[in-house]
Amino acid sequence: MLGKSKGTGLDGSFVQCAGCKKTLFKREFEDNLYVCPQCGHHHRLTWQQRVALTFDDGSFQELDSALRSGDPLEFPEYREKLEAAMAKTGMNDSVVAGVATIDGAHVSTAIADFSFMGGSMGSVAGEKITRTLERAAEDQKPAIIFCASGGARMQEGLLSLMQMAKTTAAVAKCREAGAPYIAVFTDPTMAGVLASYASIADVILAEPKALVGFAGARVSAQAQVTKVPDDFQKAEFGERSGMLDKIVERRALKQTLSSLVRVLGGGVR
Amino acid sequence: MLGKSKGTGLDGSFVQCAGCKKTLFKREFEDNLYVCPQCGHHHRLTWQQRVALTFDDGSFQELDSALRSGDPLEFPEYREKLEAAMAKTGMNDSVVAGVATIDGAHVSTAIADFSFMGGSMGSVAGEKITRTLERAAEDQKPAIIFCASGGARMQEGLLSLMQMAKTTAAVAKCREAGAPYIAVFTDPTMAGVLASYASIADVILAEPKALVGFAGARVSAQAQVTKVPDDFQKAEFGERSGMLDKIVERRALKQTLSSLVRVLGGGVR
Amino acid sequence: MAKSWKEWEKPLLEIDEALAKAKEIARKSPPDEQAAAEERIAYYEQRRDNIIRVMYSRLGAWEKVLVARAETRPYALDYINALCTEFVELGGDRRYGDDHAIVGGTAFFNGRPVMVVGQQKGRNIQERQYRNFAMAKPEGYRKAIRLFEMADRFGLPIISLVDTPAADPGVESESRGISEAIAASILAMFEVRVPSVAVVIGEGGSGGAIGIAASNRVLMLEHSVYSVIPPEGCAAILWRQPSEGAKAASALRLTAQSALELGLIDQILEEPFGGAHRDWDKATAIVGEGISEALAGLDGLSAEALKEDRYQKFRRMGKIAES
Amino acid sequence: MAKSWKEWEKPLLEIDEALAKAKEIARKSPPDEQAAAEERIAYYEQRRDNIIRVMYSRLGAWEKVLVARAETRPYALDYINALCTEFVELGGDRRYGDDHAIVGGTAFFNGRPVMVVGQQKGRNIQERQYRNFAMAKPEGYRKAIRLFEMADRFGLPIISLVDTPAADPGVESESRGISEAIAASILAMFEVRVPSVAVVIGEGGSGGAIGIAASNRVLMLEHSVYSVIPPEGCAAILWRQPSEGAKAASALRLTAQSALELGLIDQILEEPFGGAHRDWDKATAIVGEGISEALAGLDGLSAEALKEDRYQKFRRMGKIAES
Ligand SMILES: [Zn+2]
Ligand SMILES: [Zn+2]
Repeated sequence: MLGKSKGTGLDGSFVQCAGCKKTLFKREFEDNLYVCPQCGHHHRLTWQQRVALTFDDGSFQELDSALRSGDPLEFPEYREKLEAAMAKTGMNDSVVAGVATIDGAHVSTAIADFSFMGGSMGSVAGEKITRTLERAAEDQKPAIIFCASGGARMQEGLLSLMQMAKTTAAVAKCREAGAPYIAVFTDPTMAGVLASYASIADVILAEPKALVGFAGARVSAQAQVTKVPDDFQKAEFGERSGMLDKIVERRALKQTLSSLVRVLGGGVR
Repeated sequence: MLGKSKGTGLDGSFVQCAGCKKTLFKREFEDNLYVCPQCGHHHRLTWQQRVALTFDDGSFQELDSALRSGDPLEFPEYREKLEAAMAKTGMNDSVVAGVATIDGAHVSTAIADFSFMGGSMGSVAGEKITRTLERAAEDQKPAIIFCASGGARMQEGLLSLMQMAKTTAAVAKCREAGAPYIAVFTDPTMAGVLASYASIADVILAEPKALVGFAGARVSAQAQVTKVPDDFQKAEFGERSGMLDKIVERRALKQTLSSLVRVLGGGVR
Repeated sequence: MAKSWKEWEKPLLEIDEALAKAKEIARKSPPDEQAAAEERIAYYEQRRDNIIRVMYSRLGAWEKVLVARAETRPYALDYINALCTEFVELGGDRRYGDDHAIVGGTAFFNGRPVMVVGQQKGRNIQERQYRNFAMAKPEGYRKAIRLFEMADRFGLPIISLVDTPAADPGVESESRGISEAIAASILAMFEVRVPSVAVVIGEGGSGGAIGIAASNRVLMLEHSVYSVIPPEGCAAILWRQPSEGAKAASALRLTAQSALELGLIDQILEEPFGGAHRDWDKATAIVGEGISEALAGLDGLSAEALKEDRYQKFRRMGKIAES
Repeated sequence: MAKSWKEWEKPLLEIDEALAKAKEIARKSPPDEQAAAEERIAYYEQRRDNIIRVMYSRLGAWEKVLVARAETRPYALDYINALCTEFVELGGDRRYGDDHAIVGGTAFFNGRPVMVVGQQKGRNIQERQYRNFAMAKPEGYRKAIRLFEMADRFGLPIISLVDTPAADPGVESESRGISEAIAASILAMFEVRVPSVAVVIGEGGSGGAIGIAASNRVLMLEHSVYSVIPPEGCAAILWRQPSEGAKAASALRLTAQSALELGLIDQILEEPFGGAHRDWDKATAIVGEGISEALAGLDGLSAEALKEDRYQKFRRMGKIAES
């Protein structure tokens, strides 16, 4: 998450970078969009921060906020974990969906927040992603989805796995409707999310050094004796492997999204 | 080409295998579909032999046989080479097109014959391939094309290059019409032919050890220091690389083609 | 609770052995001892059936996992060979390679042209390596996509046979985009305009399984399993003990029965007495019938209706409360 | 006959140098010598223009090859940067890698959203290696396909900038299916429902070029070339002497003028005086205008009409006699 506030005499005016561990001025850190001015580490954002950095002021309208999980399997400790996550984040689940404008252009959007149970996808996250893509398809406007997830949510078992199919089906709807779909891989974008709606966006952007992969790094390494590249499962590795379009620094992200939204949404069919 | 007749007292009753160089009984060799019983070498076939081995007896009807090249660039020695090839093969160009039946099923077909200027594709070959695919599209029947070519025909310059686009466009027509297109890579299937209509067939079969590649082996080796696999640019290499569906021995080819024609041509749309 | 298939199946194997011996004795016995020998055989057969009845009537989630993974079960190619004629295996992704963990091709099923795709396990060490334990790499899913698109082009119903522990998680798979390949394969399954039926015949292992199972109808064999994560992996994450697989299996509700209750599959195909592995002929026939009926139920639907059926089917999946 | 660009361009470079010196002298001359200095400059400029006129008025096929390959010519990205705004470069084939020999992305061209794809050469050793001499590998064509399909999905006209000696002929390219990639790229270009314009800005090298040039309109810069085989390769095959490239170039008729005569391209874009490399601003403006006009000519055509236009255009290509 964010660089931790460091208890100093200046009551929270310093934070520590999660990358280089250096102490930073909080104000400077925030002005730099939560990117470490020393090492460039892109810190994870809450969904509210992401909205503020991406969309026109006040344009974001949340939708589907009432959806919450029903613990369908009565999975051990799931209810407790959900309640703790809700209390901690003030969210009902790991994804927030809505509509907004970016440089005046209307988009349907969803933002995953890693701080809610590792951004994991269960029935609720899957439903919100699906509705986000359906809204884009219906209104023929671009969808922008910010990914941040450890993968499918174990605690909803096969229901979570089926969210992979459901969200992918919604991507098919977008394609059929000619609605552009842009995914942004933020740290981390993994497993069941990566292996479904995330990887088949029309355009995929990623934040620098975001973790992007299918299997836990431990599993991958165990599975093979192959030498593992230094940046294995980083956005840079994904870019080199042809799996995404472009790594974009946070400061350039809004402008890039804005261009894409206007170009992809501006064609003649 | 075929194993050479060996001048013996038995007037041509022996041939020499082009693979293992062993002397074979001509009768046995022919009964074995021109495959060496010793080493399995699949000898090149004339188009007439291919027709005889593939289609129902007497079902092949040649079309477009009058097309011939006009030496549009007045390329040095081209006219002489064409005339020599015609005299040698009795063909007007490197591809013979027509319609036939296989186990009773109607197909549009083209057969390239390497003995005519190395099976090279100029305006005439390109036109015949295009018409073969157009006939398949129009009549909604499967197309079967036997490839055997060193590539585009240099002596027609850019006109030959454009045959790559033209024949590929015809494949697009087939796809749009829902007509199945099966290619058979025979020895050799190279360069401009491989990089156009040949590689994008719905199903690609190949004869064992057929040479299949983009660049002359010399060029490829020069271009990189990578270790070259032993079967580089052989059908087996292509199969391992995922570029074709199946290597089929000549004795099983008709049955495989027949199954494919009936399955792919028998769906409900 | 049995840890392994071997341990769990032991009583049954013992009685099988005793039965085989009894039969051997009967074969060698003089005519006047035949009646007694036959009696002994009948006794063992009855005992065996009793044991089977007991074992299989109370299969827990973990035992289902063991049965689903049993090496004696029919695998994808066994079903294909039993149910299809003129199977022409097609290979290659036209990009990088041919993956032997996924097999596929055209065939006639009940005389009807179809496209079959299945995950294929191996029965011995060589085969298992050749098949990579049915863990497909990107090129496997890309081959599947190619076949799905071909089926779409020529109006062939698609039959998927699902049997994989998971997609291949190795470094090479990662570098060639295993995630993209799975997602694209699911996408292709939603885009085809032909009917599709998937049967989970053994292990339905998470993303690796759904990659070829986004079908109009999804059937599961009675003792097959379908899970978002291997139970051992779940246990390792939750309780830091892969050995707690049984506990995780039960928590994950990975049985066919749970999947049906949750509305995630259409039908359970009852296995022969003692499981598919004890009677391949019956097992393949049952699967054949299941596919037949499922396809019959889709007959006459237009391309658009088939797509919409598939969309709505998966669209409904999920359990949500509103606050 | 000049063997190389350097040798051929030598007289021009000498006069350029003399001219530069004259200007330097003028800069340093006292006011009363200015008139003489200016006169000298004018003299050299006139001489230079005469030389250019002589050299460029009788460019043989081989000299065209030299000019088309000149390292001082604007390359694809130079045109993109000059002609487009908000270019967002998109990368990756979603299969294996990202190929820097082909660049592409979305942009606004004359304020209109477009997709641009081009083969990109490098200007120094590092760049040339990074760009692999603009010889694309399979992943380059597969990236192009992805962008073509995206353009199709969103109704963006496709602009191709062709400038490659050939597709990459290496062992790795072969193993990942360079032939398939080229063919599939051509196929994709025929399947898109949007207008497409290709401009050969330098070398149109055989399959490598046509892989991104199966467009509704194909334009060639005046001194660019387009050939089924590099002239050196042709000479090596026909006369076993790569050095006979000039002879082969002439036999192959690889100039823009021949291509137009043979009905294989739509238009020649006249280059600035002395060639595109002597005036990038004018060169890029000319190419921009050419593209603009070509796109304008396709405006209002329906998706079907655009596809049919493309089909018929290439369908006609070929010279055939009937016996
Ligand atoms: Zn830092
Ligand atoms: Zn031999």
